[in-house]
Amino acid sequence: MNLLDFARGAAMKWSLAVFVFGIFWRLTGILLLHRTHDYSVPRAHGALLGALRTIIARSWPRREFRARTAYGLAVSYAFHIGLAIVVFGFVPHILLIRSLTGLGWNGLPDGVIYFCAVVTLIALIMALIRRVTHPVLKLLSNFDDYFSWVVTAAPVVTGLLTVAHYGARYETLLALHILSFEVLLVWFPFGKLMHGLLLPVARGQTGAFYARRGVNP
Amino acid sequence: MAVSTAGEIPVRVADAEQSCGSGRVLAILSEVESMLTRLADSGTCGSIDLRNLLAGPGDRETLRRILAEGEVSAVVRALGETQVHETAVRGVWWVTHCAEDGKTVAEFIEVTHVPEILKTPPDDIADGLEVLFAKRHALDG
Amino acid sequence: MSKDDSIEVSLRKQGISRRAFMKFCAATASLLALPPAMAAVIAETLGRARRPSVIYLSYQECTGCGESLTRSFSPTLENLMFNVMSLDYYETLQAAAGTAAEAARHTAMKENWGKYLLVVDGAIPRGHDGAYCTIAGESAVDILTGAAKGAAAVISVGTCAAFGGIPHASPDPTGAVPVSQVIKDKPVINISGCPPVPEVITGVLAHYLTFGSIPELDHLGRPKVFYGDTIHDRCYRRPYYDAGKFAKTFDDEGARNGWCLFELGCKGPITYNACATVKWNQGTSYPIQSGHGCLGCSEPDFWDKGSFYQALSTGTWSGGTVLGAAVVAGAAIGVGAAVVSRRRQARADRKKQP
Amino acid sequence: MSTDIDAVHPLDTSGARLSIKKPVQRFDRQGDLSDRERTEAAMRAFMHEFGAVTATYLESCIHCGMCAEACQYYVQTGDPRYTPVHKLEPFKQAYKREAGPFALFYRMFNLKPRVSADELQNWQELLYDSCTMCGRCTLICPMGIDIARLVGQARHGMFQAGLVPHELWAVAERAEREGSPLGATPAVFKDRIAWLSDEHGVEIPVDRDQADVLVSMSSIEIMKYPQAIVATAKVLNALNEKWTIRLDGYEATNFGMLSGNVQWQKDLSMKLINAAVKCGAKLLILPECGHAYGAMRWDGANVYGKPLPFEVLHISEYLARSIAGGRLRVKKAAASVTFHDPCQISRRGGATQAPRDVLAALGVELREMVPSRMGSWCCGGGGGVVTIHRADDLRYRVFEIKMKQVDDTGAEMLVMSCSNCRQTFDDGQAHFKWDKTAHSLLELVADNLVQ
Repeated sequence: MNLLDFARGAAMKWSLAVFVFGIFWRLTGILLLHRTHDYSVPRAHGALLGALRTIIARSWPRREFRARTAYGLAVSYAFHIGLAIVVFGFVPHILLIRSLTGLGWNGLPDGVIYFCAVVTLIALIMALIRRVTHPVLKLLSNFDDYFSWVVTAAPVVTGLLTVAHYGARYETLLALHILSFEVLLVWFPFGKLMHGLLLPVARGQTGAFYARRGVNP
Repeated sequence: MAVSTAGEIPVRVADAEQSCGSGRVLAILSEVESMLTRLADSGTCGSIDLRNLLAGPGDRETLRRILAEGEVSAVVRALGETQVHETAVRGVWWVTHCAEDGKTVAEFIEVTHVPEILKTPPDDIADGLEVLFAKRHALDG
Repeated sequence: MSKDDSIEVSLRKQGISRRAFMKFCAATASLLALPPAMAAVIAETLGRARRPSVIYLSYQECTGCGESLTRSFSPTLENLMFNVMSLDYYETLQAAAGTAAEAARHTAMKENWGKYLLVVDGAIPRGHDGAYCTIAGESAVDILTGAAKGAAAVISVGTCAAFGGIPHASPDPTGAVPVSQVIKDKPVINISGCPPVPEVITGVLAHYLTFGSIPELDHLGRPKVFYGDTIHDRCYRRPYYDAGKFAKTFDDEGARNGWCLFELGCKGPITYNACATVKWNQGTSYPIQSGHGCLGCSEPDFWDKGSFYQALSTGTWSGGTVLGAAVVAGAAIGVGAAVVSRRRQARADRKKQP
Repeated sequence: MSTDIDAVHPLDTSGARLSIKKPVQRFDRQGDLSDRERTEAAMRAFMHEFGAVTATYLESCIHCGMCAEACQYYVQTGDPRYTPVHKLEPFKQAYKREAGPFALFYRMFNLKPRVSADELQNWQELLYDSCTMCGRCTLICPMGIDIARLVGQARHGMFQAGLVPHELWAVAERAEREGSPLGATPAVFKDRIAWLSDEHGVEIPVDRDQADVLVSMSSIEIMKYPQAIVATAKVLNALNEKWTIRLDGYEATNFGMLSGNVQWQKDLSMKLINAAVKCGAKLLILPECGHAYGAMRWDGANVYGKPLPFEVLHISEYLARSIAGGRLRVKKAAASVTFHDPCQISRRGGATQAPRDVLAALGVELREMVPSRMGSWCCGGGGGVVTIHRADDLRYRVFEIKMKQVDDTGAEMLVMSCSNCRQTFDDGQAHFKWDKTAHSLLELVADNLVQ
């Protein structure tokens, strides 16, 4: 069994297993903690609508915050969108998703993907530079932040090396690419990457909470 | 749709005009151009092996159409035919080695005054002398 | 035809002209991806070389490799190839049989000790002390070991000889192994493929004859000149891959338009072979050109790497139950964690009261 | 020895005047608990807060640092310690170690160490002096984390540990003991009402057995802005409401909540609720006080443990409703006005439009600050911060934002509907010798009633 067989076989199986295992562990562990009932008379009904509104609207900062957050936001958006395009637009990735979920769609031309991957990588590097230089981010950052950065950037780097056939033989690069993504899968539930799943919950509960108060946060 | 004979298999012949390999054709042409410059300047001959270059359907046809047929054509019969054509670009020759069953075994573009295979090798000239001597001897006899 | 004649003399005796020989050399140079100018060097060297003795052994194989070899070039050039060698033992082609055949092998080995080329196709069964394959009462392992002792080089033809191939595939009842696991003290050239491209076999032989050395090999012992690029790198359909145009089924519009077969499981990107450049049947076509994805037959264990029709970027495992179990286990531990936390909170609340 | 002192208090030679650099932030302690007892008490209180909602928030932070950009303390000082979510660090650490899904592993391998008394002490400044719980950070957080609410929860632990800024602790303790944080005891209040009633010739009903409307007041109004009591009476009398003030429940401020004592918060709220229940009030009017709105309008029922049997309105909401219903008529007041949104009423309370409707009825030209309403800047005095003397310098720095905002509108009059904001403005005005005076919306209405 060579590295690629391992990456496509046992490693994929177990990394996916750890991925779903961790997600369910963390989500149930959080969501089953106690809840209190709010007896106050709501100013407005439509908590669910408020939750949905905040889930969507919070993707964009309010006008008064835009100037001060523009740079950080642009960088984060760049790599988030870049990652989304690369992950969901590249045909080999779509095939993987289809093989796992049965859902498939048409991919984008490789030139677009390569461009996006390079932009993503640049944005990730800019985000890292910002994290190690900005006084606030320096203060807040811990192992999770840096390790999550590594496991996010690694598949992008190995993916680019793979399509460029640079540094090693293609099958080795492909194996490393798949393995690096599997490391991401394993880390996902246990670190900050989980924000991908916690985002709607956190935004939603704030949206619902303030919608009762007639506030649109 | 049931396909019962080979003729019903929906096959589409690749269109030379839309060949994906046109980039490769352009690359070959620029290589030929630099070789021809060298031939004109210093008399250095060059040749290009087309085996790995014309991979796409239609590439060969496109290249042939562009270079076009010139003034000279020759056929060498040795272990099958070898066809030698000067293209419309003078000094640029298209050499196709075929086996006895007509299949192509190698194909070159040669940039030269006369392709090597057309020239008679020294050993064969000696053979020629022997043959001529034998023929004249027979007539004399 | 004497074995002591140089190749050129022996060819002239067969009435092959100098031009014809040059043509053969040009074709060989082309095949080896050498610059066209090297044809003259090949002609010069081959002309003076002695015809080498070749001993060809077959074990767990299907003779597909032999069939392939005999279809290299066209019949005339192929003859030429065989004529520059002295094929002293090949069960499939030789007239001799039984003890006469074995005697021929022993004679050839003795006469050319240290100089002959040993060509092997098929895997070697090592299970039960090699009992699964014996010839004249001798096991394949023993014959191979003995023959290899006097060989200048060993060439494994086909994926079975090179990597174990189908005999080695799971569950491998005979303990089949590649030649390289039996012969450790001699250079072994692997010419993989199921079967290998015929011109690649003859090309490697020609290289050995011309240069007297084995060509540069990759980490799997394959000549880089033929196995240096992937099928994908050299595929004429590559532009469609780059443009994101894929056939989704074998008879859709994309398939008819000749789009990339990646989604249909083509293993071209991880398969190193010369199919896309040398092609098959005298350059007529190769699997992808004929509309079928590459199976990756020149790679080790290609038979055990999941479906031929499953895309390369997908997993090769089937573990729905493992994932299901992971969901249940994760949820159970999560519930447990929440229960423990709630209990600890209740305890803290009680302590807080007084 | 002297070198130690120099290290702790180095000379500041870079400022406009030579001085000693601000000493290491001091912290206050209540009681004589050991460090260990303090952390254990804090942990027990923290543990109580770790429900599913809080847990989701604490799990969601991605350390993006955006909340800093919404926080007046960071914006004005550039000190990263004032990053809102950083103020929650011990709280978060306690959560991860004690209640999160991986808590067992955090404890087993000590991945998150126990929160220490030192840490809690160091965080006192961050959780009290430099946070008004104004909720701007809640608005900016891309994960939607309600940071302001979490700060309120973290204060619960700080109180149990006896680590509250002394002045804030003292007013809270006084409120619990005397019923008012600022000495407005029932006796004092009664005297004031009698005097105001005489002075202004308004009838102020006290301790009616039955009333439709119970009016509550803020101690700040009683002691500093007694005109507010008169204004309230004028409005309610003009509306012919059957209303009362009750001496067994009049204090609307809740320093139990601000300081972080859950029991005191409940005690203070229950006084008001019981008084309203006793006189059968259908409506409880909250005075111009921001946190009182949060404490009663939104937390009241939860303290009570069931829905309140009466409606709760902020005075501005009551005015707006009365004007809209045509029951209250006001004269046009010709002036340009800018309105300061009290955070707890507007951004976190939802009563944002009511004061604007009132101002529209008064016919004034409303010149909004930029930003206003939801995105409005805090005055810097909320969350009990205005009581903390050592936080004055910091408070004045953030007040500069507010002054600039007000000046930029060019409005003739500055109006707000929170007496705590108002006293913060008054203090800032005195400190900066500023030319703007804060006015009460209620008093503006009372002064322009059509009789």
